[in-house]
Formats: sequence, C-alpha cells, structure tokens
Amino acid sequence: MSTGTTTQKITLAKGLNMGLRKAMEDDPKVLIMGEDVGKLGGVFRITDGLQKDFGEDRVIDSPLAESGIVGTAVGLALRGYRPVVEIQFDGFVYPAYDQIVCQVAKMHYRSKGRSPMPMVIRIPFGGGIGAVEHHSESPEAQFAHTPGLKVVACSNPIDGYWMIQQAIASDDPVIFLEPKRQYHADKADLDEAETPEPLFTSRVVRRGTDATVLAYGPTVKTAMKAAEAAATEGTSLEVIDLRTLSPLDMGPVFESVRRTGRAIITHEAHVNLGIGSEVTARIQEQCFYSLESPVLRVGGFDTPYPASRIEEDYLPDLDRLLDAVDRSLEF
Amino acid sequence: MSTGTTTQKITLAKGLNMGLRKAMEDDPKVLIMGEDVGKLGGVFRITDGLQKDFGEDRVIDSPLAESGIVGTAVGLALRGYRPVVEIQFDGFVYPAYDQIVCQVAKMHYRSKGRSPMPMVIRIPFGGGIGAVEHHSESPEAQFAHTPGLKVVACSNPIDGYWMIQQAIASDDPVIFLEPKRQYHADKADLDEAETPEPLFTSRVVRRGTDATVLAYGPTVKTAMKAAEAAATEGTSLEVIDLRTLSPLDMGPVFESVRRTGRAIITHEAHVNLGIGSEVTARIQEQCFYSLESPVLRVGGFDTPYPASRIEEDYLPDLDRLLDAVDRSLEF
Amino acid sequence: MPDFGPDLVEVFGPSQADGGPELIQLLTPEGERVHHPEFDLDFSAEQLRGFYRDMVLTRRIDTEATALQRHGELGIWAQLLGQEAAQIGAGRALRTQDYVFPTYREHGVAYCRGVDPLNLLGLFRGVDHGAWDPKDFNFGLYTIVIGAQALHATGYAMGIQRDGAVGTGDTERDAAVIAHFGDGASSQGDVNEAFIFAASYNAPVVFFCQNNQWAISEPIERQTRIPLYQRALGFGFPGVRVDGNDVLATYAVTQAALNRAREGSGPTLVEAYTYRMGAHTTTDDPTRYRLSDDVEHWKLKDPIARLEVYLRRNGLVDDGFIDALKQEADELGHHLREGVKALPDPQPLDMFAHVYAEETEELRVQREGYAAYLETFEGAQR
Amino acid sequence: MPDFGPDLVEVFGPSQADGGPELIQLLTPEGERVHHPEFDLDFSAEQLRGFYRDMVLTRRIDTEATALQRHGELGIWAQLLGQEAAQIGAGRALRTQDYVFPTYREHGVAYCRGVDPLNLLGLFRGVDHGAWDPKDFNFGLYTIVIGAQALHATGYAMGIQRDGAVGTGDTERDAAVIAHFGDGASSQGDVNEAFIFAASYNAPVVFFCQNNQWAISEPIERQTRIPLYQRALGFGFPGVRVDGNDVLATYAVTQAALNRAREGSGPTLVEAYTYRMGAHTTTDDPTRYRLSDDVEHWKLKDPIARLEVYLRRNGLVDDGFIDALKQEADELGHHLREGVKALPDPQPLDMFAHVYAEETEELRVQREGYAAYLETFEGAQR
Ligand SMILES: Cc1ncc(C[n+]2csc(CCOP(=O)(O)OP(=O)(O)O)c2C)c(N)n1
Ligand SMILES: Cc1ncc(C[n+]2csc(CCOP(=O)(O)OP(=O)(O)O)c2C)c(N)n1
Ligand SMILES: [Mg+2]
Ligand SMILES: [Mg+2]
Repeated sequence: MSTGTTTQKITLAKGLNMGLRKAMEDDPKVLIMGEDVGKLGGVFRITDGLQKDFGEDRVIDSPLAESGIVGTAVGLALRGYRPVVEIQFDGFVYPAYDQIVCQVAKMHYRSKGRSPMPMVIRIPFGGGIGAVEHHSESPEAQFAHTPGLKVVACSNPIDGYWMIQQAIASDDPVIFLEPKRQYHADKADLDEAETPEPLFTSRVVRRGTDATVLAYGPTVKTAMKAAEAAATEGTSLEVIDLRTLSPLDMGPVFESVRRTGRAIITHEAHVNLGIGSEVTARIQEQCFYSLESPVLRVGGFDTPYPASRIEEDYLPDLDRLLDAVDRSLEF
Repeated sequence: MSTGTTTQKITLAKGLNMGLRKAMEDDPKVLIMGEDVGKLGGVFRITDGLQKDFGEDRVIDSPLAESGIVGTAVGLALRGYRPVVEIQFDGFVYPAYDQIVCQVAKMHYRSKGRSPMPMVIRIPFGGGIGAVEHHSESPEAQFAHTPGLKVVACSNPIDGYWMIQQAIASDDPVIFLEPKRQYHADKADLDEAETPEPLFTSRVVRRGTDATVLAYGPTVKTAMKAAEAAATEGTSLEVIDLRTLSPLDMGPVFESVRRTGRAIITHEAHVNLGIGSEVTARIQEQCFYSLESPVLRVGGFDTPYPASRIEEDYLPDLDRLLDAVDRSLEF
Repeated sequence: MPDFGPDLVEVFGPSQADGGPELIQLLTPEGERVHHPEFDLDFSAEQLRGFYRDMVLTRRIDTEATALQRHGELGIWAQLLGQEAAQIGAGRALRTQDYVFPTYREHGVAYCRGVDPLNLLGLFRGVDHGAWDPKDFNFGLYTIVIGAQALHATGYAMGIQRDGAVGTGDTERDAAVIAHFGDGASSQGDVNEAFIFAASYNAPVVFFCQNNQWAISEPIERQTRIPLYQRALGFGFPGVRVDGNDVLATYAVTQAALNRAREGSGPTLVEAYTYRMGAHTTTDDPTRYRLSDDVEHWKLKDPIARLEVYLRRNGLVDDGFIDALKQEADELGHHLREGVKALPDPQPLDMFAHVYAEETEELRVQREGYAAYLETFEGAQR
Repeated sequence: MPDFGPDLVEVFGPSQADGGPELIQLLTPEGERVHHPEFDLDFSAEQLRGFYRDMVLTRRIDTEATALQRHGELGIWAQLLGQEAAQIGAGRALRTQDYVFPTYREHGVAYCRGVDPLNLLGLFRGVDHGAWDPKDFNFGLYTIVIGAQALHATGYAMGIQRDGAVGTGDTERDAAVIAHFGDGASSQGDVNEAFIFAASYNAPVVFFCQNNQWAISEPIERQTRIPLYQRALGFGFPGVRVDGNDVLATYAVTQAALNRAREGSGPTLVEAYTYRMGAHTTTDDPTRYRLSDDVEHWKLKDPIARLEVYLRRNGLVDDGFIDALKQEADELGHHLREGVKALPDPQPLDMFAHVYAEETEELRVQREGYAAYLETFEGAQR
C-alpha cells in the first residue's frame, strides 16, 4: 500500500473494492459474506479479487438465503467477527428483514451493550439500470425507521472508499447503501493520505443562496446537475449530500435552510414516508419562521417500481427537480 | 342474524370476532389462517368459535412460519379465495415481510390487475400490555411506505366490527392493525343496522377550535382524554381518528388544521419516519399559511421498545400530549 | 482452522455429473432407449416427435432472445440452454386444469402452456412485469424473488383441495400444481416452508427443481451436501432424481408425481438433474467461476441431440420433418425478431395503473399531477 | 373436499406418545436402567445425584416463577414443567467453552450454565430484555422470535471454525454450539436455513429440538408428518430421537452430538421427545385444545420421578440427601421470592441506554429532552 500522497482515478466500484480490501488488511476479524462474492467477485464485482487474496474463510460464498446470511453473520459478530454482508440487490433484502430488524438492530440494546453488532450490510440500491422487477428498489426508509440501525448512503467514489471503511470500523450495525447505477459512472481522484470526514455527517457539496436541495446516493448527481442548470438561469441552489440517513445530520441542513428559506428534498424512494417526509417534518419544526415556502419533496412516485422502459419517468430527474425549485421559489 | 335495530354492548375483541363471522357467513371464499386461530381461537380469542362453526378448511391452523402463512395465502388468493391472515403479534410479522412487500403488494401491479390480492393481514399492534420483547411493536409505517398495500387501524369496538368486514370486502390487500390493549378495554353499542362510513376515511371524533390532534389505533383514546383534560383548562382540541394510514385521508385533516392553525400527531411507533412524519410533511405543504406553529409529533421514542416496566414512559401519554399542545399553543 | 471444504467436491463434481446411480433415465445421452422398473411409459411416435419439436422451438426462442439482447433489444435474458428437456418434459406432463408457478427461466414451460414467447421477451425488454393473464394459461407470472413462488404454489394447491378438485377420480377435474425453482432457491426459507405446508396439508403440489448445478457462480455443493432430491425425505414426502436432459424420463416422472398429487397423495419433489449450458443471464460471465471442461462434458448429454439420434435411428423422423421443423423455427425466430421491436412501449402514465384494484385518491392526484406536468413539455424534448 | 387431515393422527398421537421404536432411552419411566448399543454411558453415583439435584432445583425455579406470576410479580412466565430432563441432560453435556443459544424456555440450561435464575425472572417481570452477559456464561440471551437463534448458533459455530477451535483434539479448546428450539419453531424458514448453512459449512453445531408435542395450541402433526428428527436426513446430517424425559439418555446423546461437532464432523439434530406438562405460558389455557388424558399419560413418564425411583432402588440416595435437597430448593425458592421483589426497576431514562454502541446526537437530544420534561414534574405525580 502506498504511503505517499499519490492520487489515483477511481470509480465508485473501485473505491468500494479498495475500501473493503483496506478494511480486511487492517483487521483480520473482518469477513465478507454473501451470494457470489467469492470467485465471481459479486454481480457488480465490488468484492473482486478479495477471495483470491483473503481466502474462502474470510470471503464467504453463502447458500442462497438472505435470512441465513444475516442470521449467521449475527452469530459471527457474537463470536467477535465483523461481518460485511452483501445483499445482491435491494429487492432481495426483505427475506433478511426479520433478522435485521429484530436481531441485528436490537442485540446491543437487549444485551445492555454487552453484545455489540459490528456488522455492515451493503445494499446496491436504486434504479436506472434497465433491470427487471426487484432490482431497483430504495428500501432505506424502512431501515431508518428502525432504532438500533444506522443507515448511510454514499454518492461518489471517494466517499465510497472512506465510508465503507468507517462503516466497518463502527461498532454499530450499518446499512450501507450504494447507488448501483453510479458504480462505474464517474471517476474521481482518490488521495489515500487524506483524512476523511466523520461517517455520520452530511455535507454541503455546492454553495448557494436561493434554495437548498437535499439529496443522497444516486440523486446527488441529479441535484448537482440541477444546480448547474439553475445557475445558468440565475438561480443559486445550495446542494447538500445527506450521506447519513439515520442518524440524520440536520445541523448543516437547518443552517442552510435558515439562510435560503426554501428546501427541496429528492430521493428515488417513494415519496410517501420516504426519508423526505422525516427531513421535511424536522425542517418545518426547526426552521418554522425561516421558511418562505413549504418544503417540497421530489421522489419516486407511490407506485411499485415500474417496468424499466418507463423508469426514467418514475425516477426524479433534473426537470422534475427544477420544476419543484420553481414551485418553491414562486410560492 | 338479527335484522332489527337492536343494539348490543361489545368490546373491540367481540366486534372483530363478530365482523369476521359475518364476513365468513357472507362469502364462502373467506378463509382465516394463522397460528392458533383454530381451537384456541387465537391468543387474543379474536377468532373464537369460528373453526368450530366453519370447519378446519376455512379456519386454518398453520405451521409456525409467517412467511409460509402469507405465501400460501397468496396462492389461495390466486385461486379465488379471500384469506384473512392473523399475525400473532406485531413483532412476528417480519418473517413474512418479503412475501408482503414483494408479493402481496405487487401482484396486482405486476399482473396489470389480472391477479388481485384480496387479502387481509390482521396485526394486533402496540404496547401497554406488560409483555416481553417483540410483543408491543408498531410496524405500520413500513407497510404504509409500500405502494400496493392499504393500511388501516381501528380504535374502537364499532369500527372493529365494520372495518374488518370492509377490509375483507376490499379487493386490495389490507394491513389491518388492531390496538391489542384495547381488545377488552371498553364497550360500545353496536347497531348492526347502521351503515358504516367508508373504510378509507378519517373521522373527526371531537370538535375543537384551538388545535388539531391526530391519532389512530390505541392513541385515539389518549387523544380523547387529553382533549377532555384540556377542555377543563379552557383549551378546545379537535381530535381526528385517522383510521386509514395508507391511503391517508387528509381532507378532514387539512380542513381542521386550516381552522385551528395547529396540529399535533401522536402514535406509538417511533417518531423518526413514523406516520407522523408523512402527515406533517403533507400538512406543512397544504396548510403552509394557516399554520401558526410547527406541526408537532408525539410518539414512541427512537429506541427499541423498552422493558415493560418502563413502557409507560415510552408510550405517548396524556401528559406528553398536553405538553406538546402547550408547546404548540405557546409557539 | 480445520479443513471443512474440499471433501464436498467428492459428493458432486464433474466426475459425478452423470447424476449418480439414483438417476432415472429412459433415454441415454447416446440416444438409447433404456427401461425403468417404475417410471417407464410407452411413447407414441407422434409424442416423441412432439417432444423433439417442442425442444427445438424452445431452444430457438432462447437463442433468438439471447441474440436480441446482444442487439440491445432486451435489457437482459435468462437463458435456458441445456434445460429444454427438463422444461418440456415437465410442461407436457401437465393437464389443462393444472397450474404452474414458474421462476424467471421457464420459457419452455411457458411455451407448453401456450404463452406467446413475445410476452417473455417483453418482460426482459422492460415493457412490463408480465403481460399474460395467468388464468388464461394456468401459468403464473414469472417470479424473480427466488423461492417465493413455492409457497404460492402450495397455497394454490390448498385452494384446489378446498374446491374439491383432488382425488375425485375425474381426470378432467382433479388438478395439481407444479412449482418450479432452482437448486440455489432450495436454500431459501420459503422453499423449505413450502415443503412443510405442503406436507402438513398433503397439498397436491409437485416441487420441480431444475438442478442445473449452478446458482449464478455458486456450485450445487454450496446448497447441499447430499443429492437434492433427498431433501424431501426430511419432510416426509417422496423425492426423486430424474435425468433432466432426458425428456422422456422427465415427462414420465413428472406425470407420475402430478398423478400422485391429483389423486390426493400429496407432494413430491422432482429433482431434474441438468446443466445450465449458458451463462446465468446475458450479463453473467461464467468463465470467471467454472471450467470449460465441465461444460464440454455436459455437451455430450445434450437433450435435443439424444432424442434426434433416437428418432433418426428408429426412423421416426425423416429429413422432411427436420426441414419443416427448421422452417417453423425460422418463422418463430422471425416472429420474435420482428415482434419484439414492435412491442409497444409503455407510456409514462402506465406507471400509475393497477397499483390498486381501487385507485386511491392520493394516487389519482399524483397521477394527474404528473400528467399535467408532462403536458407542460408539450412536444418539447424532456 | 377430500379428507386430508385425520390420518395424521396415526403418525403421532397419544397412542404413540412413547416416541416410537427409534426413541433412545437409558432409563425407563419405571426407573429401570436399560442399555443402548450406541449411546450407553457409565454414570457415577455422584453424576446421577447431580442430575437429580439439577432437575429438582430446576423444577423449583419453574414452580416458584409460576407462583410469582400468579401473585403479579411477573408479567408472564414460560413454564418448563416436564422438560427438566431434556434441559439438564443437554445442559450438563456442555463444556465451558461450548456456547448455548436458548429460546425463552431454557431455564434449566441457564441454571446449568450458572446464570442466576433471578435474571430470568427479571426478563419476564419486565425489568429488562436480558440481564446476563452472554460471554460470562457462554449462554446467549433468550430469543423470542422463534427459530432466529438457530442461525445465530450456526454463525457462531462458523466463528469457532475460523478460530481453529474444532478438531484439534484438545478437549479444552475444541468447542461446539448448541441451538435450542421447539417443535413449532422447526417450521420456520430460519431453522431450515440454519440446517442448510450448518451442513454446507460443516459447522460444529448441535440442533437441540425439544419436541414437547405442542406449539401453543398446535399439535406436532401440524408441523411434520414424520418424526421430527428425520428432518435432518433431508439436509445430509444425522438426526436422532432421544427420550427427553430421560436425563441419562439426553445427556448421552447430546454429549455424543457435541463430540461430533467438536471433532469437526459437523451438525446433528437431536430431537428430545418430551411433553409440555403445563400451559404454554401463564397466560395460556391448554384445556381449550388438549385432553387431560394425554397429560395424565405423560405424568407417568415424569423425568424426576423415574430418576428418584432408580436412585432409591439402588440405594444411591437416602432420606438425608432428599431432605437436604429439599432444603436447598426451599432456599432457592426464598431467594427467588425475595429477590424478585428486590429487583430494581429500570428508570425511565434507561430506555435510551444502549440503543447504539455510539449514541447518536439525535438520540441524545431526545434523551435530554425527556429528562428535562420529567424534571418539570419534580416529585409531582405524573
Ligand atoms: C431472494 C433472492 N435473492 C437473490 C436473487 C438474485 N438471484 C437471481 S437468480 C439467482 C441464482 C438462482 O439460482 P438457482 O435457484 O439455482 O436458479 P437458476 O438461476 O440456476 O435457474 C440469484 C442469486 C433473487 N432473485 N432473489
Ligand atoms: C416468529 C414468531 N412467531 C410467533 C411467535 C409466538 N409464539 C411464541 S412461542 C410459540 C410456540 C412455539 O412452539 P415451539 O417452537 O414448539 O416451542 P415451545 O413453546 O413448545 O417450547 C409461538 C407461536 C414467536 N415468538 N415468534
Ligand atoms: Mg441453478
Ligand atoms: Mg413445542
């Protein structure tokens, strides 16, 4: 591993792969578990090469049962391991839901802190890849509603590299959401010598004055594009990458909204009871007198994820976001 | 069955039992499935006597597997039956989560309406009964976030009687929440000759002018008591029983909040991403200029459900509700 | 740490790729008709030609779809190459009143049930999640969450019991259900719960597992250390392993299992021992995890080739038949190629259709809001 | 509709309540020592008296707790009456380094591991969700979601493998895991997935199922139509049925299974054939669903009585021993009665403790907010 300050251009997939490798090198208790994570390196190749280098005992191809994967990971965590579970696609996390919500989330509490659950559950999430049913879901709100879990979403290669390591280092269970359609989309410069920001923080990724746009995971890019487009028309949007969904890091959000007076939140998950509803409820509570218009939400519609030929209509895009910005400004 | 206008005093448990019986009499396709629903009549005796009268083929004791129960109910629905599934306690619905979210909720959509899922999933929910872990959960938000499901909560004996029949008659899958600690708490007069209100409607249960309190299931009673208490101090609270959580019936809520200018919502579920967050987000969007103070939420804290000796501290009660009313009025 | 892995290979490896002694076979890979004390059947020439035709056409559907995916017409395609006999054998053993719960790979069974393969292609193209009415063909929609449908099948079978359509002796009436799933899916809780429910209620369901040796990159020995058909023994109903590349044996065994179900004798697990010759789907790259030797070995067991040898050797087909069939396949290919491009794309507002049997007010508002929003673009490029 | 229920009764009914021919027994209900070709062991007098003492004290814990629930000191209690031999036999077969994953009814095993029974009572009283440190006793917290712990056990066993604590031949080092669950739980997907994972990885875990014939009101035949221990055969590892009311046989069989696990030979399913003499819990009313005849039948098989007969008949205990034990039990009862009332109630703010290893800012705010709110009542009655 280099110790200098050389940087390299990496994709999100690469950042995650490097981060996992680093975590495994740093701590022999870190294990990777999931379907096809071994020789294949996962269907998205995020664990590529890890089984070859760390062996079958640390990179474990599991029988095809998500409850089994998470349930055995609970046992391994009780034995002192730090399992990193890969769920192959967002839509396949539900068979493990009981283990996650009743066991992973509650073990620390139930045991009065004696049985920590240092587990990471990685979920490639979101749509836009032209897939069949169940491959484009955004299940984050359901986990964020569950005390005992922490939920984060990365949005770019550099965060991918750092956040996965921070999540693995966390003694709390972390649902780790990866925007699958960004895996190979963009490259960024990684400087391994940098000190990353703490995991459970949101981040202002673009400064602006007229309205605040909140996003996470795949919609950060959309929000940034919207801000660029708006700028050409003289509207200055501030963009915040929430990064952490539970806990929410509302400080920077409140600060921003108090300045701009307007907020729009966007995510791919259904609007109804999505993260946006909680963020909205908190903003209206804490920034009541600063708000010049209602907080607006631009999300996936309240329908099941549609057939992929019309998924671009389901997904919040630049236009719908700008439309909401306009509505907010014109309110 | 009586056809006159005689009324009888019934508990919620009795109302549900009578409603189920009526539905089974009316439609031979209605089946009851679950753990211990047969001879025992369910651990809460809601299905008491039904197996005796309708036989083992219509009141089906199942192997102990919730995914199995719901999954086989899907098959029975596809064959033209109308299964009414009992989940023994709220905390045990999670093994069935995948079947509910990926199959029950999506079958109608997936099949373009050709394979309806007229299924009711009854869940005794909420706390306050001094139980051990997993017996006091409020999982409604997770289902309400799922398009394709409808979610309702009854709060009193009369609604129990009517709503269960309406839910069974619905061609959509309904998650039917029953406030277990009210099962035997109060009695009310049932007049079977009445025409019930439609299922998916909220209802103003007390008129008031100073603030609107929104509740459902077990917290309706708390809200009513709070309103009485507030009245003695000269504060007039309007109370709305939401009854339907997905879809939400916001019309009466908006109308009320526009009048009172203030809203407080209460539920036992965790505040974070509970139904209250969605209701709040909608109110601030639709009643922006009417609101004189932020919408406040009084819910279960964002901790796992605690040991029962302190559950009264976890649960929203009269005092916490009145405290929020005060904060709203004083804002 | 102790060595707890490698000995698995002894149980199932390429060396045992013939399925072991318990394998039921009526037609050898060399095209020889062999006999079986329990599961033998007399097949008419017409039946045999029918099987052959079915398999050839099914393969054609698969290769056309694979090509169409390569040409960008489908988002993805789940290939069945090598599994034609398993699917045709099972599909042809069904009666009209039987009901099928497929996975995402049951193209051959769909074909047997009369579903236009264009509908299958549409799903993988992304025009919808399922275009046929299950009730028209007694063929359920493709299920992608692995194993979930095993429970649906069991429940449906419980419905058949309640309808009194089991064990009456009336062959037009007695019905059974077949639940398809893969070797990987056999590890899912849902599949095992289906075994429990089916056994408990003695439901008329046949669990038909195509053990194609792979669950994406994971070999069968990750899911079980003993032959998979033996799983059933633990649940108290019979399991049987049939040569899934032998259409005759698969037909005979599935028919026997369906008959058991229809007559009221309860569930059976049929393990069709076969091989996924292609990739898991068109996005998969099997060279990363399996040996080409293994694939070569299985090529010798090709389900179509062996029946063709048998038919030709016994003079049951002539060149005319083969040519006519080739032409039929070409026409089918043409139908698919032209048809897929002509499949109407869904319209944006279709997204809102059928979420509920009774649309909710809030969804109506959302739909109308989006419609109004779309109108603001009026012809303009979004 | 066809009749698909009643014949089930033939498989398991009161008539077969002796467990059938495959039942392993070392001590008959009449207190006669019988021998078994595979599972016999020599027991010292001290060991036998120990088992007896363990069972008597365990029963005392149970009856005291039941009484305390009646007196309103506990919210609920899950009784183990009748299952003492199954639990003591299993519990005593463990070595220190072995690890236990219990259900909610494993009071006898908890006792064997040294957990103060007051902690168990505390849980049912509602003072917490589990008061002991699992690591201190290698005894996990009670698990209420049925079957979930079978997977935890399997994962923990995979951890033992990774730690190289299997098959080394070092009896201080080689470890195994035991997963407890009930007959009802055997229907859960999680338990069956645990079988699959354990078999696939050859994990050192013993699945110990107390088949007490009932899952609340549902008889065993709703869960399985064949003897439950045979479930294991479908997954490729051994299953065995032992007389769960015979502490000697349970001990011998569990020890053998644990040894298999420790030496690296993988999982075993032990079905301890027993009977829930009491209600499911103190809130249950079994007269609604089962015959008192059945209960009477099982009374004759009482696990404690039969060992007492044997001990007395062979002069291994005298009245002095029995009296001393009675006194010990009385002291235990006293400890529980006094102790339970003295259990400190949790404080409101405890609710916020240990949600996370690292408390979140938002939870801190919520906690402090509630603390401030509580202070506004300052001594006043809320
Ligand atoms: C619950 C669930 N988990 C994961 C997946 C992703 N997935 C799709 S197919 C597949 C492999 C299935 O293997 P098998 O059951 O053997 O069927 P085959 O594809 O070989 O026909 C996996 C892991 C899924 N569809 N559903
Ligand atoms: C997943 C789940 N479903 C339902 C319950 C409610 N429940 C508690 S114990 C029990 C019966 C369990 O029977 P069995 O496994 O035989 O154990 P036993 O109580 O007889 O010891 C049920 C249904 C539960 N705890 N967990
Ligand atoms: Mg396969
Ligand atoms: Mg039991």
